[in-house]
Amino acid sequence: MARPVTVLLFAGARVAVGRSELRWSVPPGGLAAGDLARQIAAEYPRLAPILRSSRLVRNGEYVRSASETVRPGDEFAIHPPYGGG
Amino acid sequence: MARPVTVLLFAGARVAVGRSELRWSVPPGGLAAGDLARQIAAEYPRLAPILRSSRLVRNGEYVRSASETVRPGDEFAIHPPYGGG
Amino acid sequence: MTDRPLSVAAAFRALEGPGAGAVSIFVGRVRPDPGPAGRVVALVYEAHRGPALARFRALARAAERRFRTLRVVIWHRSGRLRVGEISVIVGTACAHRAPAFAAARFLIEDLKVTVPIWKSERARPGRRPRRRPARPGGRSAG
Amino acid sequence: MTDRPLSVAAAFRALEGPGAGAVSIFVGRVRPDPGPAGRVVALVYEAHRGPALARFRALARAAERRFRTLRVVIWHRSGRLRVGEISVIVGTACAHRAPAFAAARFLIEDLKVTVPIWKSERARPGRRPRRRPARPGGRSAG
Repeated sequence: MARPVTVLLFAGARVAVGRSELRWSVPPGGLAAGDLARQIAAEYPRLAPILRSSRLVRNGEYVRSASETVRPGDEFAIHPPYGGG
Repeated sequence: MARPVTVLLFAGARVAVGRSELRWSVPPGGLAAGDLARQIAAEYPRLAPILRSSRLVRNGEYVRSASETVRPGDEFAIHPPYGGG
Repeated sequence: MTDRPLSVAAAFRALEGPGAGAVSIFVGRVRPDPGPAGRVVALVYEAHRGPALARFRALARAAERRFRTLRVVIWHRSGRLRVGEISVIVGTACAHRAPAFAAARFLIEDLKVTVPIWKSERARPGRRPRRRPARPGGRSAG
Repeated sequence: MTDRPLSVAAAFRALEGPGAGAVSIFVGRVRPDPGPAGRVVALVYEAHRGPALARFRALARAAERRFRTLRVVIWHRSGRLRVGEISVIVGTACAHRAPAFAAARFLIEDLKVTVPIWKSERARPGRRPRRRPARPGGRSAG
């Protein structure tokens, strides 16, 4: 059985989803990062506007292309614009 | 008897004179600041080159004109270029 | 990233060492600004910890390369901070003062836009809390 | 102006207070630079105390006027300082970080050229001491 992707949600994305972490099932061969984000936003519609200004992160590295594959067991994060300091 | 002027010497001026403070007699009616400085430099020739880059201070205020009068009892200071920090 | 209070004295000690003639420290604290939901009484900071720490290290290396910093401190709080608490300290030690200032400024400016940290406001009790994560121009000057 | 060691922690405490979201502190320390008379082991600072303190007050007022500083610290050591000791601390507290940095930079730059303080070097023992008062580009980065 394929392991799920761990989805980390921060700030506005966390608020939109109502949780800071999700487990998301992906096919054994993985899923394009852009498609994964769209699937999540389809289930949590309030996430959609936040995604437009967010960066996607796979295993701690920025996703450079929406076609980049997210595989079972990966950590996938949605980063709205930062606000530290 | 007229009180002397207290002359304060700092940094290179102190080294040139060999002391940090002098008592200098001036006439009862005082003496122009420029003349006072020249008198001191005449007695301590190593002071002369330092005076050219120094500011003169009377009672804690910069002397604005060499003709400004320094009176008995005044404090007169020679300020070479500053080097704090 | 730490849950514990940040100390300016500790930051200065971390910057000590030979050759450091100039040390510049910047401290950001939570301000009690008025907001639409009432006066801010606290900020809650969250971070994506691993990437945040990796970015701190990259910032330290960039400061060393660009400004010849001898030592650098980049410390940020996480969790709930009351008004007046220190949210961030950046510090730089250089031989001379111009690069020390420039490097500290570089670190805090870059931190705010490149490190995955977010804050949300907690307003005065008695009103409904209002969440504004990642809003530019937040309630901390840091 | 003080004969006693300067403390960064004390400077930060002096800058605390409501509204101070951004604090910038600059610390200058004695560096062990090589010089023509040997490696510098100490600096001796002298000051014309009354006018120096008056100028500190004027600088604080100017910072408040130009940068809206909420609080300011301008502390300078006098006497003999060994390598590594703190010669000067300037600190600023503002609502926001840009003026805090700018004001701290203003204070240290102005201090160096407008406050009647002078330093002279003491080189490594075993060689003749060399006095270079008031030389621009001295051995402290502060």
